[in-house]
Amino acid sequence: MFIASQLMNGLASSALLLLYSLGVVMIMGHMSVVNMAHGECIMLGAYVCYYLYTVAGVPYLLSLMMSFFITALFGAAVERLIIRKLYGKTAETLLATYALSLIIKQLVNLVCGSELKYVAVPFDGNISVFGVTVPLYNIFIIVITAMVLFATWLIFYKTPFGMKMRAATGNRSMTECLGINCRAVDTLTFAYGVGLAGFAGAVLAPIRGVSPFMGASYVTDSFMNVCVGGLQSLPGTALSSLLIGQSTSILGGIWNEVNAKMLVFLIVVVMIRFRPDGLFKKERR
Amino acid sequence: MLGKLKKLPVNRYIDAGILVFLLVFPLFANNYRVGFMGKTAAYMIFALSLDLLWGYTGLMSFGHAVLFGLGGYMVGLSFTFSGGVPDFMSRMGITELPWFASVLQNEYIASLLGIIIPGALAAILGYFIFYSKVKGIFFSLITMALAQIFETFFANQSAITNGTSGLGGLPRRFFGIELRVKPFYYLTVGVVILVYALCLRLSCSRFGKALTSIREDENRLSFVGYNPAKFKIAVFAISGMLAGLAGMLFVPFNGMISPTELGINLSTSVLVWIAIGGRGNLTGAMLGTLIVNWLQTLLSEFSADIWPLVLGGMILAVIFVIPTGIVGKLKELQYNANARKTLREISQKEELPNE
Amino acid sequence: MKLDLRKKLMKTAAAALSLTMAASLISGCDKSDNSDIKIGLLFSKTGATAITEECMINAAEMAVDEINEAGGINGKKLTYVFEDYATDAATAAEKIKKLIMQDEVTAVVGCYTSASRIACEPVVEENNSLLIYPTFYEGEKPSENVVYTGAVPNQQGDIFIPWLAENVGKKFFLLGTDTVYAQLINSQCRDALANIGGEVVGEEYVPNGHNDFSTIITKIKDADPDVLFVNLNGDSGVAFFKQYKQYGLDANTMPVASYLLDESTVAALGAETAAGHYTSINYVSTLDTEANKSFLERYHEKFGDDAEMTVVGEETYASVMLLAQALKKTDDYSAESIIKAMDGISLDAPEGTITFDAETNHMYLRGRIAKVNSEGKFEVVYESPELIKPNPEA
Amino acid sequence: MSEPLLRVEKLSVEFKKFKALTDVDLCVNEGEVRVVIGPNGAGKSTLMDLITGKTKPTSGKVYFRGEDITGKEPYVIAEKYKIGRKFQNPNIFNMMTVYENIEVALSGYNTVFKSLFFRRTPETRAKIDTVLEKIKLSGKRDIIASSLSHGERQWLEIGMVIAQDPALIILDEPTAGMTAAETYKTGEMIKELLAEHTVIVVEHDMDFVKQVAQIVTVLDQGQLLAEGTFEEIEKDPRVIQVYLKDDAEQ
Repeated sequence: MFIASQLMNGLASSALLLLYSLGVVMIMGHMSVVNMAHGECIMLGAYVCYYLYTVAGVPYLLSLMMSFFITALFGAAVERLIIRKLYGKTAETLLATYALSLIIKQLVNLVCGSELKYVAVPFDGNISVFGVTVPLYNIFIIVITAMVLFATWLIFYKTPFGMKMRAATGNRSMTECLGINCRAVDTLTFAYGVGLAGFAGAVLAPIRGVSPFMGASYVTDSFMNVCVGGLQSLPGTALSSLLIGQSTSILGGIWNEVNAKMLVFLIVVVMIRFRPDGLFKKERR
Repeated sequence: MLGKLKKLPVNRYIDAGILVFLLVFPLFANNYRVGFMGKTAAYMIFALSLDLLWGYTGLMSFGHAVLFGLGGYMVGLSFTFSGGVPDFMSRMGITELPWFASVLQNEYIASLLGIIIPGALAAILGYFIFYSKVKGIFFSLITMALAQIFETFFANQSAITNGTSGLGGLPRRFFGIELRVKPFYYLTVGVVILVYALCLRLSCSRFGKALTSIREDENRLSFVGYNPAKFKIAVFAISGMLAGLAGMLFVPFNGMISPTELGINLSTSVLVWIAIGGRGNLTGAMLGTLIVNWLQTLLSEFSADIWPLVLGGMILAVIFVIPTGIVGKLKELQYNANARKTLREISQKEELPNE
Repeated sequence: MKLDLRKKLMKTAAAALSLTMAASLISGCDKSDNSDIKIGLLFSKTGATAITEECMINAAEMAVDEINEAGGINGKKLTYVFEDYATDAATAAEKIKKLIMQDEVTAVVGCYTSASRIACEPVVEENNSLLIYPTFYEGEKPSENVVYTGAVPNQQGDIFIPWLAENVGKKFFLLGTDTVYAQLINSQCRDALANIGGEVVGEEYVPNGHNDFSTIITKIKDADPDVLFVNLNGDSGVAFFKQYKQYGLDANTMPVASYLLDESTVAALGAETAAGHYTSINYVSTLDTEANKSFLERYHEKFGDDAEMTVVGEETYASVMLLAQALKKTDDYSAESIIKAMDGISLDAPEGTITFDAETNHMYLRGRIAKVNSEGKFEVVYESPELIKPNPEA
Repeated sequence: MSEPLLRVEKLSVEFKKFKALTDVDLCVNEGEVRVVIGPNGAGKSTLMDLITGKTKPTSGKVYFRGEDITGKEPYVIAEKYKIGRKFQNPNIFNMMTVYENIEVALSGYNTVFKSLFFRRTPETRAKIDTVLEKIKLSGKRDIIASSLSHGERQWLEIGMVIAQDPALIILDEPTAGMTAAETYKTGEMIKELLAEHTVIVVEHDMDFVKQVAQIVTVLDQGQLLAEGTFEEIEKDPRVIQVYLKDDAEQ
């Protein structure tokens, strides 16, 4: 019973991890940009959700969608103004996005205040199956993550935009030659990645604290997760989320949270050393 | 003709300026300011150590504070254990010191360990990372994870490290020498000068040239007959030792050490200092540290709220306006002026016989 | 436009840099005006605990204003210098040095986190200055240069644990952030339970900033305790309470008892989630006394109706008042004589009359147990008949 | 005949089932100047990559002075066996000065320890000066490499190879992308080199090949097509066919 509960918990944690890592897959995997402000993008999504859902009384699902679009819009602006000029310069991008994270954090702090914001849990309650209690919101998380994953996969592999995007990451100059507007593709990809982060923030808002500093706890986790998954690969990241989420959950269950977190972290570091291309990536020349 | 280019680069004048500034500073400042400047001087050593790694070799470490903090913790633990079981331990019901305490109680050994352990950790990590051909961004990500692990680890070993509260009440001692603020300040400045001289010597040596070549094109270097991995491990270890030394000098001024001193925040901050000052020329690391830290205290005395905005703005301004940093830009200007002259002279010479 | 901004930033940077250099030269000058008494306030305006400390800053400002309105200290005006330590212990030590050595303040009221206090203590001791620490905390061997106005664990736990065991149940589950504070109060709880025949059915610690409690909650369900004794920092606490409710745990059958459940946490949780849980503390804002009502009225008038008042805010207010009373009694503003002057003062604070304990530099406080009601307000369910003597080294 | 300087035996390499090189044999004697030609994609650069350790072969062996150097790391091949290589696109350290570029390449101080205690002695200075003379960049010794012209960058790289004291020099299209004047200067420079070193040159320019080659090796589609003196190769029908085909396509 305990194990069954832990597996369900692990599944929900995995889904959350995947949800807030998806944006990183887009931005780090496909654009080779390490967005140090990823946590702040999550935070912005959570704030948009707070203002729409708690303050303005907009229905939750609509607030979720709005969080996505508003943060995506913000992402597009950031790409146009800052990231665009820094492609190929890893160090500069890291520093610029770090600067961005400082600025966003402090602006939100000054404008919205530093206190934790209250966001009610939209699907309150739980169901019990054979003695395993599963909160409805956890089920919602799992379902919505699956949907977002599926939607992203569709966009990736089944639409002309996805094809262009994959082409752009594969071979830039070649893609330019084919008459594809790489700049527009870049902007859209970045905006989509940031939008996903904002969406994740809105999903996190009801069950986690919403504050200007909330982003920090998600950044390294999502970077590590995407590294394990193999940077560009959606199924890889999904699998690694499952692996990390479940192992943290089970180790935490039989041991304790502190040690579980550290052990998983160490394993990830060692893994990156031996398979820098990710766990699930085939050997390439 | 060559004389003009061989003139002293502009950054050496700035170095001299910083040095003079550090030396005369206590004559005009109160003890609080001197203590603050001492911390900044320790940070300068730290920044110099990272400049070797990032500025020269192109390895952007996001966990350099781990090495700095380890150095600090070695002396911090040594002082804490020197008086027997510390208060925080006895309150948790611990009556005996851990096994390694007897080693750390010896101040000299602890001080040596403060240099050796960060160096060794860097070397071991380097061995793992550089021989596996982990590339640029992964080095940053692994070191970032390292900072996270160590911060969590030190925060959670509360029975030994007093957790997030850290070790407090640490004296101003360095290798057994206990001094008042100003003398200790001069001791620190002395170490800064030594470290600076060492870094200068390293960067001008063949070793330094090899490091720069690694930054420029690691593969090409291996075709000239160097093993880049060994060089990277060596510079990481040297940089680690210097970072540990910086931590050991920082702690006495700070009076305490806590897990934030080995976390991601400090690691990122020091990268920012170097970026603003200009990387790969030592001067930039020192100047950046000085400017950013001064600005920070000064602005926070007016309004604490605007500092993150100012810092963020400064970073963006540097990246877009002077990507090579303050000192880098100055060097560029000087070089361009001199190069233009030289090239003009060469072309004049070549044209003459043709006419 | 963008370029302008850049230029402006550069100019600001350049101006600030030259200012820096200038400041370093004049910083040796004595700027203080002898007719005023200057104190330092040291709290976080930025950083992780800025949320909690906002109320402390407000309360301190209000106290200073009220003292001056009432004629100051023996005719002298009380002024303050504020410094932000950004929830960082090293910064706290740095800033208190600045307050003492550069601003030459008479005393400093400040610090919220234990880390910041521990960092500041050596500084005040070295400079023989005075720090008044207005936060409930884990207790320690009192420093001769620090006055502690907050509650120590025995002033909370001595009444709390027995009351819970008697009125709620004897099976406890202990959960806390992995800090010395949580470990200490949990061990005190364990001892107290052992004395009254209660039992601990589980004990868990999570890292700082941890926010996924599904595993812990599963363990809790397995252990089936009567009381959850939970002390989680900041947003960890909020995440825990929300997930607690998600998993169908019920405050009626398994309430949470926490020292860290305060008004701002309740606001972030919503009344529905927070209702039914307990805290033990010397002050809650809903305290039904004339002194408190008038205090809150003045506070809300000054900082708006939305401004929360919490125990640390009230303690900060009391700290400044205590300091002012002591300063009135002495002409010598050394730490030693100020503390000596505090001896015998009984202070009419919003929480009622409290007295200074010269033996420990702490305060005798009244213990209270409060429960969150369905409207999200604290209701005092028990009050200790006597002031409880502080025992900081328990 | 005694052991040749470089002996390549049945060297093959595959990338994802694409056979870039199949069973190539090659012998280069001490003091020889060997030219390797072939149409685009014939595997010339791949062969050089295999010799210098940049790529590991799927099968086959590379012997240098009779020692097996197959699959050794590039720095071992460069340092221990003294094989120097100039790449097709000038591959120099852009942000370093001309002088520093040569100094780094200088042989004999390539371990961490030696490099730490390296001092500029009059001998090393003299040696660097000689190299700079040879590549005609003495006047620009303190110029940062990135601001050199394309031709000068090629020369600088040649200079780096010379500074290595190589026993074997591999030159990958040394005159590609140069102006006529630069090509002439380069030709002079290389002729000087040829007189003193064993060299393998990959080249397209037939005039140049005719000028320097003792033996020409022709590669096509990853296989050895022909080998012989320039005159023999010129008349070989297979070679003509390959080159005609190539021309026709262009």
